[in-house]
Amino acid sequence: MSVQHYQSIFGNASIEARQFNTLFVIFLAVCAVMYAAVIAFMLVALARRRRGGRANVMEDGRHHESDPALRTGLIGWSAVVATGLVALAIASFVADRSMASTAARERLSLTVTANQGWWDVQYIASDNSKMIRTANEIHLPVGVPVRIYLKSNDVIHSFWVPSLAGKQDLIPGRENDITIVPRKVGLYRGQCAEFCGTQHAKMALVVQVEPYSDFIKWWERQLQPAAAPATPLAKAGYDFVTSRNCGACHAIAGTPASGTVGPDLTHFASRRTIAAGSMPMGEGNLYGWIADPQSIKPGTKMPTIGLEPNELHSVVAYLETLK
Amino acid sequence: MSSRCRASFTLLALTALALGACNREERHSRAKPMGETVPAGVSPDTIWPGGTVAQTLDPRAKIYDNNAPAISQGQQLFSQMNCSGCHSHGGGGMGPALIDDEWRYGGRIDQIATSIAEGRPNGMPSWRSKLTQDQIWQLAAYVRSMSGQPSKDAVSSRAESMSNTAPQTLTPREPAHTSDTAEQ
Amino acid sequence: MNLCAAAAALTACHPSQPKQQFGSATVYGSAPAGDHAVAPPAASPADDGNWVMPSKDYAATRFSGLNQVTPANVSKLALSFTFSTATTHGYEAPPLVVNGTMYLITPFPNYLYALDLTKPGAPTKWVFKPKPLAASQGVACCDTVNRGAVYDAGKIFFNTLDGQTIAVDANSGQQVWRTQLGEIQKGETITMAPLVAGGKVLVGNSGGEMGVRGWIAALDEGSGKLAWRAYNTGPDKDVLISARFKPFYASDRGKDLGVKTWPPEAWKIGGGTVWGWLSYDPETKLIYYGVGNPGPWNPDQRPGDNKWTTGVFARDVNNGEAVWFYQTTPHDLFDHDDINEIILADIPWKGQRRPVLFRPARAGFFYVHDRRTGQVLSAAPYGYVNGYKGVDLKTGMIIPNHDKDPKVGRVVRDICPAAPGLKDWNPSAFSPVTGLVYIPHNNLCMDFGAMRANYISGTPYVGADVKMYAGPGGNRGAFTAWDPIHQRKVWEIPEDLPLWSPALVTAGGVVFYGTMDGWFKAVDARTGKQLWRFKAGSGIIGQPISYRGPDGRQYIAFVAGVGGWAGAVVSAKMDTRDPTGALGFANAVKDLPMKTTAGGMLYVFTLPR
Amino acid sequence: MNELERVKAEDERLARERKKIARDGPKLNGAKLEARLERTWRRPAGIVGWLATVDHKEIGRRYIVTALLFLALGGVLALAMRVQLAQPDAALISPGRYNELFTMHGSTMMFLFAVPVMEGVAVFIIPLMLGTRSTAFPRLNAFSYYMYLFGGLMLWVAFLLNIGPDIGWFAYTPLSGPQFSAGKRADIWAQMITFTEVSALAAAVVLVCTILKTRAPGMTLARMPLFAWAMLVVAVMIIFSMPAVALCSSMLISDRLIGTNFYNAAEHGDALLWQHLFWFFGHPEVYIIFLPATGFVSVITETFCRRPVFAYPVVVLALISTGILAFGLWVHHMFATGLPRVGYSFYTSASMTVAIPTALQIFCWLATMWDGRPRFPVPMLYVVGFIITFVIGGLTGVIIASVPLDLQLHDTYFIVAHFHYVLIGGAVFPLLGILTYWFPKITGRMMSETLGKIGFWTMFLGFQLAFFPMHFAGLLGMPRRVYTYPAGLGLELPNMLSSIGAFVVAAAVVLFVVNGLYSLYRGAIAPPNPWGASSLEWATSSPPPPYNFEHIPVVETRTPLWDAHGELPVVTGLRVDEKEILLTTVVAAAPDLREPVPAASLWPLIAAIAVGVLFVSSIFSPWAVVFGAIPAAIATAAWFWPKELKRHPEPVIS
Repeated sequence: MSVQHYQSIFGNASIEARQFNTLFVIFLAVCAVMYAAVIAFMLVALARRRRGGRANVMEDGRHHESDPALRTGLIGWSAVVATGLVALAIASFVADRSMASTAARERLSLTVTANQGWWDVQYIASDNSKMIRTANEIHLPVGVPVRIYLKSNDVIHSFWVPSLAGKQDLIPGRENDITIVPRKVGLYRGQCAEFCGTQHAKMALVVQVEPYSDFIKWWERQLQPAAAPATPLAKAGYDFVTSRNCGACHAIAGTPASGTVGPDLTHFASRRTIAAGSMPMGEGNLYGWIADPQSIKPGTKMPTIGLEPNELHSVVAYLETLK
Repeated sequence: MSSRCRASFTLLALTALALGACNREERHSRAKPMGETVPAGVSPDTIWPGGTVAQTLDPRAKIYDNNAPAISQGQQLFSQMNCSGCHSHGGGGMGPALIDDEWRYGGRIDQIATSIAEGRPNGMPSWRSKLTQDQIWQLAAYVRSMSGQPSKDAVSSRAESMSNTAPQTLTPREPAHTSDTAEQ
Repeated sequence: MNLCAAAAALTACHPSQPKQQFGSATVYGSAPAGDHAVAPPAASPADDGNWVMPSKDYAATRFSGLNQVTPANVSKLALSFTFSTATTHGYEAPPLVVNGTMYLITPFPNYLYALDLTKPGAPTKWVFKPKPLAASQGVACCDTVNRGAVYDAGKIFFNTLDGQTIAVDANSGQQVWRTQLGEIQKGETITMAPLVAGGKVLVGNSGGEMGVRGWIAALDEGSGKLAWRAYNTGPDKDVLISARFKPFYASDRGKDLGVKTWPPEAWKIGGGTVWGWLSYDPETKLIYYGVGNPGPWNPDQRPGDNKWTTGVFARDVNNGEAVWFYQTTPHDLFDHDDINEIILADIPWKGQRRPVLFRPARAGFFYVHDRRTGQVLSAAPYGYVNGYKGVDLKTGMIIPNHDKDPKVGRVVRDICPAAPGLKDWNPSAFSPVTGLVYIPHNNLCMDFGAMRANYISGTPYVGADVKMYAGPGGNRGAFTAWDPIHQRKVWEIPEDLPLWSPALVTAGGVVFYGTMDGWFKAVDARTGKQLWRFKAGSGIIGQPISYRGPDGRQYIAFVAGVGGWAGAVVSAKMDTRDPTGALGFANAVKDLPMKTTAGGMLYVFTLPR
Repeated sequence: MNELERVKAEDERLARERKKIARDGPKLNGAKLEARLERTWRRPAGIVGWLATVDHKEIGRRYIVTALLFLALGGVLALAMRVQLAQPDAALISPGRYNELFTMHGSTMMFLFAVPVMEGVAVFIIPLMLGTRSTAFPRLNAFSYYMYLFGGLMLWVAFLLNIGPDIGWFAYTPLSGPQFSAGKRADIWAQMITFTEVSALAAAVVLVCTILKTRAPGMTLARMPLFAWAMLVVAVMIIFSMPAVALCSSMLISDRLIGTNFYNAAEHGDALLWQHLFWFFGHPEVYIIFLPATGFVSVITETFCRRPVFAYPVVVLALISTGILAFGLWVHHMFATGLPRVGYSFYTSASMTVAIPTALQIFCWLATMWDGRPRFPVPMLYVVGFIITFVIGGLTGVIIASVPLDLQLHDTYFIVAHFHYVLIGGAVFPLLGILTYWFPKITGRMMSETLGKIGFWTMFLGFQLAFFPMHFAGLLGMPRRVYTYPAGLGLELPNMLSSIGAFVVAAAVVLFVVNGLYSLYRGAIAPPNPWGASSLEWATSSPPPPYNFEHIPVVETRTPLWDAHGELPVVTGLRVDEKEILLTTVVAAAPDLREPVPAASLWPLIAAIAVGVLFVSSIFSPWAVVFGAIPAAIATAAWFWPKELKRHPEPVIS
């Protein structure tokens, strides 16, 4: 997968995206032809007087009849434009219907709930105890139709992973959904596409499309509660995270921290990004983020807590164990 | 030119309206944590052995009191940190009412912040280790707004939820109480 | 004050409130003639004139066998003595009377008073002050109440708000043992009255609104040591589910349903507390108890059936093993805890006598179960219900009304019954004489706005905005005499305010109950005709009792002290301008502060010589 | 004499005078007429006169100048945003400030520049084009301008005082609602809407009545200049669309101030209600901006091809059908909101259908060029630039009318590119052309052709550089309204190019302003009809006198100045000692009535101030609506106070 298709609408990574591409090419072709026709007409129109053609002007206040060819042209032009538009409308309608038809075949469903600045992700399972919760990162098995239910906890957001599908809004008080059939393994980035407040720009997510077996492995891994901290440093971090500020907003399965205000952190370190796609996961970025989130993502709901250096070391050490 | 005259006249009028706006609308994005110093004046008491002690208002009050974004953040924290579970939307329940004009531990913003940070003995938990000072003061600003203390222009009329109390933007402002008096 | 007056005036002229005569009975039929329900003799021995446990007997009848007071003479009842408990919070407990001594357990700070009934004016013998932690008041969801103490074998057992169970010598007032069971750090309190059965003191926790994990524990009666503890959520070994567990319905069978019917980890903070009433069948050595609501109220956060919440357990009293379970409302939507009283009875059923349970459930249905298996024999609504469509007797499942399903971010209106249910904790009384169950209950509907709840231990975990108001008819409460065999009302008294006091019925044929504006009422057990009433100094939510005094006369006693969930607007000095106060109850009782004030006074009546 | 006789005598005297009025008084002509008309129509002296004027030319000029100032301000904001976006992960502007910038940019451009400038041009030129001396309701016209000015000032003063709105020009609820927009920022925005909608409605009423009732005799609807047609359609569209936004912004204020639940989903309000109402206004708004520009294009094309616009009836029908179709498209802004999918198809079809009238208009202009003899002074260059640019915007519009495509492209930089192609290419280019074209009529001097040509090319190339790469930014996944973007998505190059282009566009605007200022003082003196155009505005001097025309012309063809051999036929018999205009019938423009024109008055200004105070203070208290209505009512009553009939025994006519 090429880098520039990471978030491009030409990523072509799902059946829907492929249909989009085909339709886009059709539209582009028709439009290009029309544009060429208009520009050619104009250039000729502007140029022909230079070559000394007879102009139908009103120099002496006398009316000339319009060129009859132009009247025919007008009728022809309207016919061409109307036909072109009807063709495009039909193409669009057909593509739309065929995208909608996949919705009936979903085999996996998950709920994405948007919050100002981040995405809450919950996978639905018929066995409720197999449901998993994560944030800002979605894993999808390749070739499996998946339905994503879209809800919002605060304002209107829009779920958009360009390489996989068009956008769909998440509107408080309403429930929308979108169905995707991923067809190419890869990593795709998406971003909130409806202005949602101060940190609209840094409200991203990544989607990992992977083979079914990997997906199941990932799911099982996600079901595991967080392991107990092994090192003394991580233990100190664990104590801080569960007894101080962090647990009031974040949940880590298997620990007393069960907050639902912020992203679930149970497998935080296994994710690819920090702060809803703001930065790649890594020790340095983690230090920066925990120490001073407000200067990395000004206006984020994550407060600058002001950890002492030893606290910061231990918290980062613990968070890194949350694979 | 007269158009400039007119413009500056309008400007003056609007400035007068908006003077309060400067702090009211300022978005404080706190990159650095606030200090935890609690100044000497936050006691809710009104009697001191050996004569009156001059109460000084915590300087942070000026940043948070009447500041619309702070009150709004506080409103969000009030429900996220489960304050509403005990105090409802100010009517009370497990905890005392907050929209009334009785303040067991003082109704000044710094006194409220102290109540939140330190807790109170009959069931109010201490939030000092769960919330940053910034958040505590945002909450205090909101709690104070519930009883109609700050300007109507800094509060919001309702939340996007079931309607509850009469809109703060319309309720009459309550007068300051004895315990509120401090050198502003 | 003006505001309150205005609020009261507003309620009074509310258009949906017709000008009907509250307090007088409508008769729908007559008590069943011939063969009717009786209490099982083992669980309901003949009355000895004492009142040793809140429910009167193991069958939970709240029936007094004394018959001096009759419909004919009840109007002559006169005040014998009074006693101030020095508390002003909701007083839900009954006085206990054991051999000439009366025991009173107050709300927080849970003082235990012993009054000497043999002396004029009943002077205080001793006071026991358990000194519970003050902070426990901050985690008690619905006022700092205590639902009673229990006497057995020379000891008084009671629970404190901060989660202790204490045994006190009934004569000396000296502590025998105390055991810490609940952790207020997690939001656990204990408000229930213990039950002593089979040498065990049975105690359960409160805190279903605080994200606790519900349990019931059995302490050794003599030593206070923990004998067993059964959780109501989580894996089978925690729930004490073993091979003996034979639920009647298939939906309750399976391994580790207490985990599998929850999202991961959610069962750990999923409620299912035991804060109501226990019954005990000495023949089978089974205890029966109801389990509280799952947490949080917002059902979106706990997809699944949420076993074993909002249901009834039958357990072996000796080792706690579960014998059967019935879930009244799987995946509870409206805080319909199932902790209400469970009355043991033997009834004629299709030609033979059957040992059954009566359960006027919070969800609005009067359940009759076979108490050996948990099978639902009948379930009919005893008031207005639109939150459910009925109960399917084949599957035993309640039929949901999906129009009323809560949705996050959208208020669902007009759900009946409201969160306190058609009837809350305040127990009914069952008279084997008339065969009727006397149900003091509410008639409240609600608007329910679900939202995401955040879990922070020791803080509320609710996730809903609620507003309650009077149901159809405009009466917020009703006192219903229910024929449990034919599943119909015999008579009903509409009451203006929600009914929050338990009922007492006597062999003399008189039923007693109190209202939140302070009226203590005596009505005819057969017709509901009001015979006598007395205005107490505070609203009544306490259990009335009847005992034979040392002088051989029949006494009637109760404590007036408004509070509890319904009366918190008064006892917690709430501001009723916020309709969502007290989890939405404030809206339903906006006028209460003008109708009563807080108090805590014992009143004892008897007939003049 | 007793009382009775005195009354009787007075009655008789009045009766005699009334008879005299019915007779023609002295006739004036030539210099005497000009002097007398000048005396009647000129504005009163001094600052009071300046403030009280109801001369449509002055009001139009003020409208245009004010709108151009707001254009400049909006442009500065755009530059600030482009500086921030030039590089990935830049931190020059905080996100909160950036949100204010794009909100102010969009709101300023849409509400304070694009619509008002079109109204301003129309207010200036329409009476001249129609051969009359004044607009209908000139005081309402003045009021309209003042409301616009106050609304704009309120928004910008608030912005400078750090109470600028930060909710986007579309202000979606619930983000703009009471919970998520603390303080008064959103209220400022909503009240700015109220100001501009009152202003636009007033201007629309003025224009509709002016166009339908004050045309020169003989100018039937079928002979009306295409710009007048365009403005007629636009004014009617304003009247139908503005109430929708008035409604939704008032409901927003009401939600925010008194806690109503119109947009509170929890209490069974609906966040989408806002979007429906807003776009029911917002989409026609685009055509309200674009249709006047098509009028400009028709005017310029006709003049510089020296041929009447080809297929005049087709163009008129295209204008009308666009005006109607524009009201059936609003849902195509809401394809991602999850409304029923099949219903969307209707809006796709409607959105594509609206391309047909536009395509026909384009054909007609090109046919006019084909059939005429085009010359290429600056205005015509802008028309060529318009066609090249706008058609791209129109075609991308067809692309995003398709639901599946829009779901990808919606709210990306592709859309930003699309509507800038439509609005700058489709409206600003023709506007710059028409301002160059009418500059001599407005100021009496010609704009510099050289500077104009340099300006055009700078503008044209700068525009393409700034906005063409945005298509690619959008396709590469860049959403709108982001204050920054990460490196590595391929967005660096298009954004850098756009930022450079933005500064080139800014340079072009500066050039245009420099040209304008230079020409205002140093430009060649303009003759009455410097371009040899056909319509009536060129039949009077440049700039026109306060009374516009010495005599009201009579129109016999669609291109009167080309068809009049020597002098235009005129109407006589209008009073010159009083302001008076001739009303004609709606369709045939047959002389109908002589209508007195209100004198200059301070009351429109005072009424605007009173209403402005009401609007601004109702941000803070609902009681302002009650108490603020009192001065507004007083001012309006004074404004409409019945005038004493002046009884000149001898009316003076021309």
